[in-house]
Amino acid sequence: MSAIEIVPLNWYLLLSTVLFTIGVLGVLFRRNAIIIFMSVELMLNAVNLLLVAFSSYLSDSKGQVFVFFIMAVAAAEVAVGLAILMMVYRNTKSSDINILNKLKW
Amino acid sequence: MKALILLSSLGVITLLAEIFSFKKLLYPFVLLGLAATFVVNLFDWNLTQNTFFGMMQYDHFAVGFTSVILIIAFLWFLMSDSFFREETSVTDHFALVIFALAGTVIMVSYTNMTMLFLGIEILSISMYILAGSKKDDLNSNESAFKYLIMGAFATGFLLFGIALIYGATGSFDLAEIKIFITSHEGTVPAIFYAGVLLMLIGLAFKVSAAPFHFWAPDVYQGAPTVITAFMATIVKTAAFAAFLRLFANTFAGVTDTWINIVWVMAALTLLVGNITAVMQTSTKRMLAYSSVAHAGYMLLALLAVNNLSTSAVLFYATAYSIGSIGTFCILHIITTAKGNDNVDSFNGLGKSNPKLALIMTIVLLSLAGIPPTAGFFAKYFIFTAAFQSGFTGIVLIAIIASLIGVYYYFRIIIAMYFKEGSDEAITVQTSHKILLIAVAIATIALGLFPDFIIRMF
Amino acid sequence: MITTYLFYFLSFLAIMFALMVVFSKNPVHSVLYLVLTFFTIAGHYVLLNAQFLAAVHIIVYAGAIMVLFLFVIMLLNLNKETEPHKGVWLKASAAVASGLLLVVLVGSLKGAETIVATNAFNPNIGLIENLGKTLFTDFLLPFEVASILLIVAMVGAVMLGKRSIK
Amino acid sequence: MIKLVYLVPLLPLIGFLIIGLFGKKLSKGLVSVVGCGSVLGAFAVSLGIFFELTGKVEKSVTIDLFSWITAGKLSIPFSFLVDPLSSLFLLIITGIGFLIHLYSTGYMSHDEGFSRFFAYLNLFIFFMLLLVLGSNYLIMFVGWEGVGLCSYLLIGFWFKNTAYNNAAKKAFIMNRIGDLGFLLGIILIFVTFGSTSYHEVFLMAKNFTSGAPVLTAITLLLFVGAIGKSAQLPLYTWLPDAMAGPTPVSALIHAATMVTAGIYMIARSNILFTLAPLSMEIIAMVGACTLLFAATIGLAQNDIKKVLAYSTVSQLGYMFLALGVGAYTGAVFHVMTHAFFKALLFLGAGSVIHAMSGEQDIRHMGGLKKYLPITQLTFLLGTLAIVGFPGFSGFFSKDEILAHAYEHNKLLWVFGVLGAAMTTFYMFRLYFLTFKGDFRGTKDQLHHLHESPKNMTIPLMVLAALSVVGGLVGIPEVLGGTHFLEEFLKPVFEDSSFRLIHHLSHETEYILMGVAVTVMTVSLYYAYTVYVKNKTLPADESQELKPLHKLVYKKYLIDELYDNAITQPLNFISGGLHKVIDNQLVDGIVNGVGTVVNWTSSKVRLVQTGNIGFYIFVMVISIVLILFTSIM
Amino acid sequence: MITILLIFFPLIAALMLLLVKGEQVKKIALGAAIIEFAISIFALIQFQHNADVQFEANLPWINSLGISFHVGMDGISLLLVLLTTFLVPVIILTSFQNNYKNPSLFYALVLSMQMALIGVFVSLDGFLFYVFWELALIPIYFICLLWGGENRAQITFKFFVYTLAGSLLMLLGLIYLYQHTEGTHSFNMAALYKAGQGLDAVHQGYVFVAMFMAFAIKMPVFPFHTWQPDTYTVSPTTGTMLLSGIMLKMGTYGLIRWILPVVPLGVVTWGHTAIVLSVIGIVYASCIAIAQKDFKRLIAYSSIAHVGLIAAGILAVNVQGLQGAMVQMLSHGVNVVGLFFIVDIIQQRTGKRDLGSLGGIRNVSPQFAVLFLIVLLGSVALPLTNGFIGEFLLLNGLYQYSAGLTAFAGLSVILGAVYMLRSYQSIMLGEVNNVTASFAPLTGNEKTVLVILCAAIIVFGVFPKPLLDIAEPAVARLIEIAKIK
Repeated sequence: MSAIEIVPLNWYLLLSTVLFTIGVLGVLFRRNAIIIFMSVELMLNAVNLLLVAFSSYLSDSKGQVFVFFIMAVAAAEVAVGLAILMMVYRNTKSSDINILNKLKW
Repeated sequence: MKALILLSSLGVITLLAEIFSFKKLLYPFVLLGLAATFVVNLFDWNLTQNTFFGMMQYDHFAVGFTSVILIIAFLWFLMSDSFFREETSVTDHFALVIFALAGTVIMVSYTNMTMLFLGIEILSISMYILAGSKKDDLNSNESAFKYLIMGAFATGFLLFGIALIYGATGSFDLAEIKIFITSHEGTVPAIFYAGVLLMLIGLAFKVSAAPFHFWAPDVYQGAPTVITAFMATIVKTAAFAAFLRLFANTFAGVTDTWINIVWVMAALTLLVGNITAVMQTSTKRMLAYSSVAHAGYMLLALLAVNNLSTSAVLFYATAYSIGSIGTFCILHIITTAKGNDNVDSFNGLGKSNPKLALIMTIVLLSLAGIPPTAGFFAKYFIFTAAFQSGFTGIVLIAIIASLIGVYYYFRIIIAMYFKEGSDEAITVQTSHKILLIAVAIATIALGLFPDFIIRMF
Repeated sequence: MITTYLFYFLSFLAIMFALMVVFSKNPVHSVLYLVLTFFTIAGHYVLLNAQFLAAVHIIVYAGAIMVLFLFVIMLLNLNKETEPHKGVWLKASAAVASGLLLVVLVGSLKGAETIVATNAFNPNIGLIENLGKTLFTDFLLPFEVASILLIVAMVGAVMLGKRSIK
Repeated sequence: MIKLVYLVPLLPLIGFLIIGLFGKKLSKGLVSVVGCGSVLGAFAVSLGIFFELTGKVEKSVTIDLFSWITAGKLSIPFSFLVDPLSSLFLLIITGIGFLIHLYSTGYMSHDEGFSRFFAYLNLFIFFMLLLVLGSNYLIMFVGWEGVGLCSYLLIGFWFKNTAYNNAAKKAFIMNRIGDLGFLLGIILIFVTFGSTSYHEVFLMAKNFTSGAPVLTAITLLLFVGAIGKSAQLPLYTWLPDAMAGPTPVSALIHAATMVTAGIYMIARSNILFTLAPLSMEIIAMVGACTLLFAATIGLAQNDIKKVLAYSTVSQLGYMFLALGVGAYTGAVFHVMTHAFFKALLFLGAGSVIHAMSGEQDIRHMGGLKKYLPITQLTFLLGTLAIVGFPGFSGFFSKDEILAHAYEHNKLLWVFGVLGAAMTTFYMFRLYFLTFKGDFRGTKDQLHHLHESPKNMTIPLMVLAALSVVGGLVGIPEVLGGTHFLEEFLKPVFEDSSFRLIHHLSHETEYILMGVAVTVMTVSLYYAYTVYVKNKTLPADESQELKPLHKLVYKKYLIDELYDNAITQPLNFISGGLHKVIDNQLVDGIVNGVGTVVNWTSSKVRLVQTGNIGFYIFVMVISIVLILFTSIM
Repeated sequence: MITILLIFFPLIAALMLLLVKGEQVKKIALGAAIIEFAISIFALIQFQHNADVQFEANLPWINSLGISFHVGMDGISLLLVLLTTFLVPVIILTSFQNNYKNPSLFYALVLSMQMALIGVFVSLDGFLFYVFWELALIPIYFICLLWGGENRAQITFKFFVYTLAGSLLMLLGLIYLYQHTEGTHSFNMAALYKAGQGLDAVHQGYVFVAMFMAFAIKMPVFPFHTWQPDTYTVSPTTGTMLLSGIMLKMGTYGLIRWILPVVPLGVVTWGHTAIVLSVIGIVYASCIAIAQKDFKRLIAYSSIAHVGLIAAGILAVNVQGLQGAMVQMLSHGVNVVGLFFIVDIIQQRTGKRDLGSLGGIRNVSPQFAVLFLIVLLGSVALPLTNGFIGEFLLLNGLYQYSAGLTAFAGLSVILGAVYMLRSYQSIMLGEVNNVTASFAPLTGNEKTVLVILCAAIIVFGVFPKPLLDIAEPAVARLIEIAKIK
């Protein structure tokens, strides 16, 4: 008994779009690099949800497999990202994105 | 495929070098490996059948770009041995660069969104790291940081696009998508177009096309010069190959959705890139902007979706990469010698190091697109391609832009020959000499006999 | 019927928690809300017959990634006080921008109903064997390539993480 | 002999080359020998040609040397035309040329530019001969500009003096104005007739109806050239200034030969002019006005050479009047006689100046009769000749012109007679003030006074003789003579003859002569009373003159007028174009582009704020826009 | 074959020179230039007097784009090649007494410039033409940049970008034509002619504008001339001579070879505008020349005036006009080189160029005065000098197009005399002043050069026929092609 049979695909589309946008909002809204990072994760998850929805609607497993790769990438990105954050923090003692704007013009 | 396998194994071996401690031999070994890869890669020519589970295909396009990338990589290694000497974590650098190369190989040969995605990510992630590889240098940190955040953000859109396209077509495979487009003439669901646009945005970010270019100047300036060179040449080439593979081929059926946007992007990129470069004091940043501008030229070829565009982009990428490697190498030498990368640190180079100045002049002329250098033909092919598809307006813009381009490239030439500077000559190490001579010869040779690259396709 | 309600409920929670992630003052709270968001999304996966994926999702995200986040936040001991904030105007413009984005996205995402499922409905695609089959036949190459990705990440993280010897 | 015509210009050319290249090394004697010898040789050849021609039936011979310019159907040979007209001019040029060369050997003997002077003179002779010998308009033009060049060089011969250089420049440029007209005329001739050689042009011209606009255009353009070269209104002002050159130059170039090139040109193309009555009228009017205008100025001048200069302008006016009324023979006749007596007068003036050691102001002369007897005598003869004293050469030529003028248009005749009266007055004023009365110069000038050496006086005498008897070649049949010149020149002018029906009865002719003679005598007498009886002297610079007198004395301020109306505006315009239009506007636009680029760059780069938040914000906005366009 | 030799010999010589150091560089360069001249003379001897292209060579270059290394000479090309090969040794000789630093590079650049120029004149392939066209820009830019006068940097740069802008437009035009060649596209001249004439009037107009801009800037024609006086003034005299004596002819040659036959209708549509511009330029430049104090600058402007007349004569499209253009190109080359050399001599000795501070040189160096006078007469087009032949034919040709314009253009005959005589007077005549008092007599080299030039001026003024005969058939054929079908 799958939700996709009852709930129209559009709603999932809508839901993931909203989540995605909230992610974007987060990126725009906050200055803390870590929160921004989390918002990006949120965006990725929105995409995941969309993929899963599609895959089960099309009853095609490729979509879900793709989600695995996204997860892998997300994990990798987070690992590297946080490492970089740590490095920056080590030098600036801050995780504020606005601290770093020496490079401009 | 062979190239991919070789490269990944080469990367693993370099990692092992840490353990079995043959770091000393690593540098020549890697050069050897690259050479071997290059040779092996050529064997894939005309083996168009071998698609690996429809994931990647080694067609002429792929082989062509791979070989170009490998050549550039080889030159790049010649340029940046210092990068592998002074640092503590040598093997990591080797590994990252080589894996990045593996990523590029995937990007030029993918036939499936999954591979595209993975390729881009492998490349990007290693770039994030390498950009930040000067751990105590704030600029390096900043560039890595900016690159990372904006890159990740852009990836989100790319993925959203992929997802939508999957939703519409039920597949990640380029061939199938193409078939879907042709079969569903007119009944293609709207989300597919949305997907195409979102992917366009994602890729536009990777090739640093305006208005998604903002990361490029800062990141280029902050990153260590060698890494900047890597980004400006290899990364850009690979990104454009990926771009072309997807849009000039798979999405060629739905040009109406994206052509105008690319038109505007190209125009913006050309103007912003060139105009902003004019007033830069830091040569490195200036080159960063110029590389943005060059992306604009290559977008022209993408715009003209015709038989010429592939070879045009390939030639342009080659000419431009060779030129950039040359310039960055000299910039590297100057920066290490003079301590800063301002334009006036080139003053009097014409007197102190005439040969260096000469080569710099040649490559700058090539970047400015003046015959008989490779850069001229590169621009020529691009313009012809765009012209043939009837994009006269953008070609005119491009011409104006390239005139502005001449403006800032010649600032360096004038500085070298006209301004008075310190007269003591800078000593150039052998590997750099080899590299520079090779670059100069290649630039002139490609300028005089551009035919053999064109005939590849 | 129940599933519909469940869908509404989970969607509501997901959106709410997501918003909380963005708006809560304290980074730690944000992390926790994000974890909750992931749980709701996992719930959606279950609803969509992607049980295995749901499990993996919980393990990877809630189990690994978020812990990493939490760990870092603790390490840098970020909290309400240290938390930097943008000015009102910037926040407003951010809200407006994302609002617009939502509008255009929704606007451009019409026509999903025209999609026709080519192959007959099969509730078992989410099961481990199906996924495994696809992953290790069609997607073998990406699977291998992903390993490169992970090595890169690993090497990179280590390289950046360790203090350079001076 | 005619076959050897190329020798005529060649000899002076060789002379020029020898003197020009080796002048420094040669002795003055050798230089004078080469200089005079070459011209004498040319004269001999011309003489031979003249006699052979008189004997021949075929009156015009063309000698081709080589093909000069060819482009498409334009083909211009470098060839000479020997016919009565040209051979006559050959004689005048080489003959008088030789005499003046001879004279110069004495006159210039103390000048360090001796050899340069003779080089220039020979070059001038060469070009002048080219001018009259050419068988097509372009060769004529070559000579035409060539003599202009030589005139430039010789006027500015004493190149250290800025005033002289300016005079030279003025002469050249004013000639250039005329030359442009001439050149355009030649081009129009080519465009119309497809050729520039006299024979073909005149042959085809016959098919045109009288008064055809194209012919009027051509003739007017040619006439512009003549105005410039022969110093007619309004381009005459260079000639008086040209007196800056050494006196022999004034005699040769600015009296005898070069300035008459205009007359030669019109006489040469008489058929074209005859077919363009309008042009003829204009020429006649211009001539008449010039002769009167210049004469009035001559009345009040005190510089001996200036007086002669204005009289030259005036005499040239007579010639144009003659041409204008169709009396081509008369014009040529007057050219010849004028060449004799005006050369004589100038040389005489030269010998005076020589004796007065450079003094040219007649107010400081007087009573030179007893110091320079020969000069005085010859000068007197010359004066009588120019005023047209019965029996003297000037009488016949002027009378012929007046007669034709009368029959053509009474008004012109009146002009002519008035001019004659004035001529008489100022010439005798000049003569009396110079030779009569008692000496008004300084002491050392006084005891420095001496008669000029032989090589200067001989030419004077020869010329005097010529100016007395020179008229005999053209005694009108009213006076029971056979007009030899008219007969001789008939072949040249016969095509135009249909226009000159000679219907003056003998009575009228006698009356006209009578009038002329009486007028002449009256004004002679007046001059005598004024300057000999009651010894009035021209006012010197200090005292204030009556307005009219002053105006005339100041030459109607024409030079000032030109300066204010042309030179200064030209300079102003050039300066304006340079500073304002070129530097500010045209170049400003070009540089403006660069400035704009820099400015934009300096502004655009500020968009790159370095703030991640801003970057992402812009990205999102652009994404919104892109998706938005796709929805539309 | 001989054409290829002509092109590449200077290049090889230039590369050789780079290896040589020291004083003898000058002599070697001169030797090379003279050999080159000898080669061209040999070509002249071999040349048959007919319209078709000779010494043709057609090597494959970029087949995939229909670009080939196709060179050859007809009368027109041959004359310009001769001009180049004649002037370059002269120019090198003029540069003998001013010792440029780093001579080997200097002369290498000069010779490579020569190579590019010859290439431009003999190309029978549109693309090749363009490449040589651009190639010529680089050496001269560096000559001016490295050895020029004060604030040369931006002036030469302006020159570079300005001309580059023009040539890029030309490239557009060529590409456009290329894409209208039938079959597998090709840049072959004949093909381009066909393509161009196939277009309708409007598009021919576009091509005309694009190409004309390039040539107009190079010549330069008013109002695209503002780079020229500055550049001529600031660059070393050798560079100025190359620019004005030869490089400028690239523009006029381009007009003849790459506009008239390619877009006849374009000429009809736009020719009038172009001619009017040129004629305005003639008078405009002459007027400005009058206002100049700096003699070098004055010559620069006078050269604008002369070129304007050439352009007008060419665009009148008739035999007289074109023949006149051919002769005038050569004469102008000789005269202007002479004039600039005179400037150089004066500057060498007195260190001054402004007319105000000079004067009376004739007193101290009469020979110089005479030679100067002859060159000057050539440039004011006195009959029996080469300048006259060209000017007469050009005016003649222009007259057949429009009498009014000719009369207006003719004003330059007067104005030319005005500024030339004025400058001659204030430099040569009058009393010597402290600047010119110690004016040394001419050296052997200087005398040789000036005598050679003066000889050329007079000889070709008296016997222009040979030149005209060489060009005649080619010109006739060109007009045949350019006639509106």
